[in-house]
Amino acid sequence: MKLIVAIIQPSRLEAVKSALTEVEVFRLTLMDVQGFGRQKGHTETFRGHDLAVNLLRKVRLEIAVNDAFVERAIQAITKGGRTGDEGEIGDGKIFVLPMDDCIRIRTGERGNEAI
Amino acid sequence: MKLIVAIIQPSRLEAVKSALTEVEVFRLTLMDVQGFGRQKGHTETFRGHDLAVNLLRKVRLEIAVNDAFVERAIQAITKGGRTGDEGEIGDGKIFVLPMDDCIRIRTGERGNEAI
Amino acid sequence: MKLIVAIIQPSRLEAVKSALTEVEVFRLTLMDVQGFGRQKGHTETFRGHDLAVNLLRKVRLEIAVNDAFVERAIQAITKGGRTGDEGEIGDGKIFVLPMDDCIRIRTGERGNEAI
Amino acid sequence: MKYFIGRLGDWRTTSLVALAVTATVLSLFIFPAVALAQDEAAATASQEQEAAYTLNTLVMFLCAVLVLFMQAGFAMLEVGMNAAKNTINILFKNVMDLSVGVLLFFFIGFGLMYPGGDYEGKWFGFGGTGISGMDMGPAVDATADYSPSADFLFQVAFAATAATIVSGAVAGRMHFKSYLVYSAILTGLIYPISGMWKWGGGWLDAMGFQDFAGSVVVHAVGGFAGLAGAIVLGPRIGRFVQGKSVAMPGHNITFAALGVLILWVGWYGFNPGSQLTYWGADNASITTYIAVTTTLSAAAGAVAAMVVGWVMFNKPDVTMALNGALAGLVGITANCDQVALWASIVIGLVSGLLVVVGIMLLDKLSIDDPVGAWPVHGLCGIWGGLATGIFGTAEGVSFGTQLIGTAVICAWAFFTMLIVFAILKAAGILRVSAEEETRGLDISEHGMHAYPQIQLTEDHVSPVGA
Amino acid sequence: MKYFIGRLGDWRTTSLVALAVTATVLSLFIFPAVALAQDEAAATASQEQEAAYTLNTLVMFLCAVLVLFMQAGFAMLEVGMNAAKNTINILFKNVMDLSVGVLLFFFIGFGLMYPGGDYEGKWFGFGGTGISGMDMGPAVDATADYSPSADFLFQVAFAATAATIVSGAVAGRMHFKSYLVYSAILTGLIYPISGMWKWGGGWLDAMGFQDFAGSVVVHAVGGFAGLAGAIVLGPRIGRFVQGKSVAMPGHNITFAALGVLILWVGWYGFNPGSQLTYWGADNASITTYIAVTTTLSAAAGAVAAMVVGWVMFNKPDVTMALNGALAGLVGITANCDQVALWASIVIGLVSGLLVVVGIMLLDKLSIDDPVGAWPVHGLCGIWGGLATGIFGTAEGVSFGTQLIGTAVICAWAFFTMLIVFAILKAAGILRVSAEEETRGLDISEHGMHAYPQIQLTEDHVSPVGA
Amino acid sequence: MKYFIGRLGDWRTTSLVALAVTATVLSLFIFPAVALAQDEAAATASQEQEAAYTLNTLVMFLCAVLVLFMQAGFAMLEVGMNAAKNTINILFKNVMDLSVGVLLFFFIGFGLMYPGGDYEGKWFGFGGTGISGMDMGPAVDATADYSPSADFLFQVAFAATAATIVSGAVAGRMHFKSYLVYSAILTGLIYPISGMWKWGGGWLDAMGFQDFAGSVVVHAVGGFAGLAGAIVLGPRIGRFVQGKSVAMPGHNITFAALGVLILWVGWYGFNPGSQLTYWGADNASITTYIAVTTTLSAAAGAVAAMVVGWVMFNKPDVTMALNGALAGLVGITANCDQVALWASIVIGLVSGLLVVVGIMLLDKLSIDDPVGAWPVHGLCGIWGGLATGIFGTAEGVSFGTQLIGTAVICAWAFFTMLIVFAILKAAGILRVSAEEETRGLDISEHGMHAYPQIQLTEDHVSPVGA
Ligand SMILES: Nc1ncnc2c1ncn2[C@@H]1O[C@H](COP(=O)(O)OP(=O)(O)O)[C@@H](O)[C@H]1O
Ligand SMILES: Nc1ncnc2c1ncn2[C@@H]1O[C@H](COP(=O)(O)OP(=O)(O)O)[C@@H](O)[C@H]1O
Ligand SMILES: Nc1ncnc2c1ncn2[C@@H]1O[C@H](COP(=O)(O)OP(=O)(O)O)[C@@H](O)[C@H]1O
Repeated sequence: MKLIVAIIQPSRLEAVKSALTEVEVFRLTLMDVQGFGRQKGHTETFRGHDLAVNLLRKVRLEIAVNDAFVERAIQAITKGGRTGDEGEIGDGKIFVLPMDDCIRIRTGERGNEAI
Repeated sequence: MKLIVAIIQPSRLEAVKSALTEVEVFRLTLMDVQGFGRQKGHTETFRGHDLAVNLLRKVRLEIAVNDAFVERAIQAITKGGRTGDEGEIGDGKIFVLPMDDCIRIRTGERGNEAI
Repeated sequence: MKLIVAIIQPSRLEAVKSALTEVEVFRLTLMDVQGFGRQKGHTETFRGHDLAVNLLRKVRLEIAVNDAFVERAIQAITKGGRTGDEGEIGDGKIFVLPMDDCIRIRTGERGNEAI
Repeated sequence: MKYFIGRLGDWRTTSLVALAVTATVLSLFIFPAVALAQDEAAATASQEQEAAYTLNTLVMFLCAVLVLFMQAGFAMLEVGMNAAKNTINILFKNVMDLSVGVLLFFFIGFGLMYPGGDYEGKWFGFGGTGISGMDMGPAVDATADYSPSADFLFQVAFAATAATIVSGAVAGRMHFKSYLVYSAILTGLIYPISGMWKWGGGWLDAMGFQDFAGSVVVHAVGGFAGLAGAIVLGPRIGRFVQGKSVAMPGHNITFAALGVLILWVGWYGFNPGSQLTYWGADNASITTYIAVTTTLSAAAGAVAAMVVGWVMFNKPDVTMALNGALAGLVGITANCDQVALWASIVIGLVSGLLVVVGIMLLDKLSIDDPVGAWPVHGLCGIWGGLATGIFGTAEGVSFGTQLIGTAVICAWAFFTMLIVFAILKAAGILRVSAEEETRGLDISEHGMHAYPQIQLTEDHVSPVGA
Repeated sequence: MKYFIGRLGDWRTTSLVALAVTATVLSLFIFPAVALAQDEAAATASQEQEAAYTLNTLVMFLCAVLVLFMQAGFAMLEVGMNAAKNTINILFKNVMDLSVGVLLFFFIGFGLMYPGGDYEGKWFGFGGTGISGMDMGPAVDATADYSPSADFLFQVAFAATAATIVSGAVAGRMHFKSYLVYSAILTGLIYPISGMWKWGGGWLDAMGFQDFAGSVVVHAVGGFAGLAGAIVLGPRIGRFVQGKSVAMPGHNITFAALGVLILWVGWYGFNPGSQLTYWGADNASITTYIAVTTTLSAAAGAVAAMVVGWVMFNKPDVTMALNGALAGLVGITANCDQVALWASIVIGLVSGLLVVVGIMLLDKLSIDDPVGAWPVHGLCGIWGGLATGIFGTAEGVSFGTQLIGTAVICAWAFFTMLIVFAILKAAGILRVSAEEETRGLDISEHGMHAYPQIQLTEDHVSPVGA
Repeated sequence: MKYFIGRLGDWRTTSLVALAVTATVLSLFIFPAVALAQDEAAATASQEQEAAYTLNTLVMFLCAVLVLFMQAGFAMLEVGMNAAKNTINILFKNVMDLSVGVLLFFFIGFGLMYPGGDYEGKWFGFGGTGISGMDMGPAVDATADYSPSADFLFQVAFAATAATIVSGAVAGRMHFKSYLVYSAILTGLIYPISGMWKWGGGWLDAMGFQDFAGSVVVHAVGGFAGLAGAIVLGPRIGRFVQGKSVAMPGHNITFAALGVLILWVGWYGFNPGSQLTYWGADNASITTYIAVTTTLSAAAGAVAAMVVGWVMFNKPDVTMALNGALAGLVGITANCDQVALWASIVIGLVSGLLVVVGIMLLDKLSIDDPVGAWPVHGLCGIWGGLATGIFGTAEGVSFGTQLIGTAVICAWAFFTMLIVFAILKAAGILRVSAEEETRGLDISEHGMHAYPQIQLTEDHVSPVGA
């Protein structure tokens, strides 16, 4: 079992969700985050002051998968997550973490079935 | 050391917190997230348009625990996290991740003591 | 590869970011979270009622690093994250998680180069 | 099948609205004739009368606009003092109080409240649908004090105010369709009937009961109707846990404060406008005197509530001060024309104290009134009625009469609305289900979020000790 | 180099504003002379005339203030009904509609709209820059009905209203500088020219066309200008997906509701104020009669739109009710002085129905009008013009004339603005880039967030079935 | 023990409020007698006098209501331009400026500011507590221009305005109780004393100093009092980092814009209302002329500030335009009755420029004035005073006198308040601790969040280069 953490562009969320659905990954948890990476931020102003906004809005997905699904999920996110054909700086990262166990709260099921 | 990640119903937060306190797990970090799973979303409207809201509000807990506490924490969350007696679809998941180290920023303590 | 998760005081964010930049850790993802730990909450009122606010605002950083960077990143966060000289209760924790893989969405690069 | 009945349920109540529409169509055939008949009757008036008529009419019109603006104030206050998940519902109720209120007061309420001279000293009368003596053309009777339309506008604004007070007391748990039914009954029947007793020249007026601008006739009616609603509905889930009162903070205090400032401003239409005739140095002078007593009482109410709150809760609480200002405004409403300036300050100070006491009293009684409608409008409405008997200087004012009038009107509003709410409850359409309430009325009743782009947290605060 | 041209582009358009400034300086040398010359001319008037002049002037002034307050209403409504990322832009546009509008109407518009008696029955005229017959000192002509300044203030408030209606229809995708150009053209040229046809004594007035307070002259002009803008601009990204209309919910319904309530209140300046002379029992009476028809129509509009929306979408939708109230207000604006009370209710009910139909029609046609400017102001503006022909009782009113006048003015606003927007489009400065639009105009055009401390979510809602 | 002293500290200051209450009780025995004595004195007046009295009184009343509405405008503007964590505190201060201000102006301020004819040309006088010549009954003197109550209401609204201006300048770091002390001193002493110099017939008035509606008497007093507060308090933490000015963006620009639009509308009470007598064609004409100069200046101010900001910062900044509109309003306030229309545009343009310069100047001087109270009210207040000397056409107006009067009043407000703030600082109750400031005054002073359901981010923006 792995926990896949993906940081993506907010504008690619719909595409990533569709791509994941295609490879039969139906469950995930997402949250709004702010990213700091190679992508340049922009400048904001307020009453004549410039403010550098280096933190950019990103969406973070968290997907628990069985080992068999890891590669397809990665492929799906990579496919759906690219801006344009080539992808753009700031399109984000996927982190794959080992996971020891998974429990479904409702039933108490554990392990692979619970995912 | 493990990092327990739990996705629960917002309405069960108080109950989960009480259950954790009973098993002497006092520290945790939580954040608002949105979940996509088996639970059905609902339909919203705006000026005569229907909007499907498939992303449902959940709360995500993150709890670092020593190995001895893993099972009780899981039991506590499972107990406190169920809606009604039987639990309902959408009550969420617990993910158990291995953790290599833990550091308390204030003191620089590491490992089990730091948790 | 490791995924470093750090829970810090919002007021220390700038200092932590500078310290990380000094050790050449330039990329990270952050999110607003609420923490429950040893630090005491405060009491709020509304129309004559007291409300205990035990959940305190924290910022959670998530930093994927190659093994060689783990220690310096921890040092940097510990240094930047302390309130005052001694640190204060509530300054937070760092969790180090093993990471199996990392993928850059734009290029599809994997492993250490992708971080 | 179930679905079909659900739809029917909806229909049974929306048909109420349909009824109003039908009434319109029927009246199509009644009005024009009346209007034409009166066309010729326009009497000629002296130049002074003409000037007085003009000025009275226009100032009353402007005051009515100020009173109508109070709808925005109530909406903001109630929205701000409640959870974000009920925002749409509260806004909708406020808009409909005004809209349904205008139509029902037009068709029924105005005729009930001002049935005309034949019903002097009576308990009940009906002067006909619509606005009698009203015409689109020239003034029907230029020797009158003001135009019937100005009068109607001013009165309908008051009716809508009475209705909208309740909205805050029943927030967060009442079915929208039931609220429409309530609102129609209040503006169409309950308010105009007791209003007639005093302002329509009915029995309370004959008895010598005094209520200048409606501490009792308007505010206490709204406040006690709201209390009835709050009692029959029961508290919101989580509001009282094991007998302990748990705060459910409002989601946007800026809106609440804006609402109070708008209400304060609108009150300058409410109280000074109630002078009704403004022409002549004496009238104009009294009109502005009323504005001053109103201001002093509001200010004193805010200061008193702040101080009392500060002493009791150890921190200055802005929601108390805001309620205190409103309390001062309600308290002075009945007597703003006839108390000395020092008395207006005292009335405000007492109002500010009373509102804090009232809020705590409801907590003790486990009655959940989310915006404090009863402490502000009900309790201080009573105080306004009685204060008239204490500080009033008008001829014939008596504490005894004030006591009777106040008690009777409060009881009328409370018990009739208790019955209305009880019937709605028995019909099973009063309160939403626990699940709907938890999700919020915005989604469960209207399928909409007020702030769809903001992730709102709700459950992260717990009462001390829990 | 590219950067330099970018800067130039900015300059080309901001220079428009510079032009206005230059015009000011030029006029420095024209005005004082005029003013001084008229100083002596002040005629002596009878006491009654004096009283009438005083009262008319002051009431018109107060009504103008109410109409100016509508700017706040439009700002709140439009902000609330759009995404948070375009908030600064919308607020800025509203403030500039008023500010640029005031200056341009002063320099050009007022002279075009009220060119004076010489142009009676004409298509076009210019009475000179500034306000003719206006002076800082005593009344120039006390036998007039009211002061020229009161007149200017009232008229400029109307012009700003017409301009600001468009703001909502083009929200979320138009360059700010292009908007300034549009706004200047509308208040400086388009609105005053067609306005002159009716209110300036032009050919439509001569023909007998009636539009009391501007259902057509103001609202339909704004509504159709907005429609032209919405068409030329095209819909916002994501608004129509594969021909299917996708809702883009407004970010703060509380602001939207506050806006509507402010507009409702402001309308009491708009309609009753348009009586222009209020002195005398007859005038005062009509003024308040207008206030009542206005109120009844607004209320009926809100109720009708709620009911229609409830039936069609199965849930009571507050945005429909809010639009319905506005629709009722627009529909009654042309005829509020001359329809029976029952007719005002019918006009409101039909308006409430029309606005829902209009919103759905635009969706069918894949035209994106974020706040429903056309359904409310355009469609109900037409309805107001025609309803005058149907229910109007004034002498000489005819359905045919109403049809012609309404059609001509709508066409004028639509086609002239279509050309203006097309030119801006051809110049490449009409619409922001897709990337800028996605990030929001606040950041891309103004480099600012309206709510910098709130993390806003935007993309987490999808149309049903997607 | 420490706790006990803490409580005492609270008490020492809240006891100030208690004092006011005591004063009330004392006055109970003074007022009624005075009132009764005057009861009989009501003189008979001619019909024309009667009409004038009526109209003047009622229009002044309506204008006072507009000025009071400005409190809502200030509250929204200041809240919107500050961090969310200080919202409750700002709202509370605004409500208390009004409430405490009303009471103190009633007890002390009004008597100080209008001590009566005996003090003509003087520096100081006291006409007694309360409102002299005021009565709840008929007009005391119908040959007067207007009722004493209308006068009081209008004046107290001005006093509250002066007080509330400071609130924005000291936002985010001042103890609430100290603010109450400040507010009481300003409305009770500082403002009325300098106000008496001009409007109470004091020495500046005798000298020929002109300030029609208070660019200097009201706005500059507020602006310079605010400057004194901002200096003594020092900047908010993080506002100047290593000598570099760091923006701290306001949390809700929609509220700020709403506030400015409300202020704009309220200004129609402030300036035209200051004509005080409106009866007669000449007065009415001037009243509306004032409304037009006010409008033109506001519009020009907004446009100028937008253009200047656009040129300097390369993006159109709405906060500049909003401040520009206010600047134009402040600049025209002193002279709105006596400048030509073109001059009013020039005054507005210069105001719009000045406000931008003023904001940058404070940044250079490392003075932290969160909402720009000094640039808007202080600097443009001076400009208004001087512009009267430049463009004014009234008899006897002189630049020299304007310079003296403006300088003296600004210095008076600045230095007296500097002392007051310094004393509060020495007493250790002026500024909250760094920790309290960082957490926000809402929690540390009031134990409440303004938006408890919203997770707010604060620290995620950094100055360029950092
Ligand atoms: N090492 C990292 N640790 C945590 N988050 C990262 C890391 N690298 C990138 N991210 C996240 O991914 C986002 C995109 O990264 P960026 O460097 O801008 O572009 P790219 O993904 O094309 O390399 C960042 O904004 C950040 O949220
Ligand atoms: N595989 C998964 N990965 C990440 N989050 C998940 C996963 N499965 C479930 N969740 C989270 O748990 C929530 C509840 O899951 P759901 O399938 O609706 O019900 P249940 O927990 O009863 O199976 C989801 O909304 C989502 O936030
Ligand atoms: N075991 C834990 N699991 C998850 N989060 C924790 C844990 N311990 C601490 N935290 C986070 O760190 C924050 C600070 O911890 P706290 O106990 O208050 O102070 P300290 O870090 O000085 O021990 C908490 O608010 C919480 O967000």
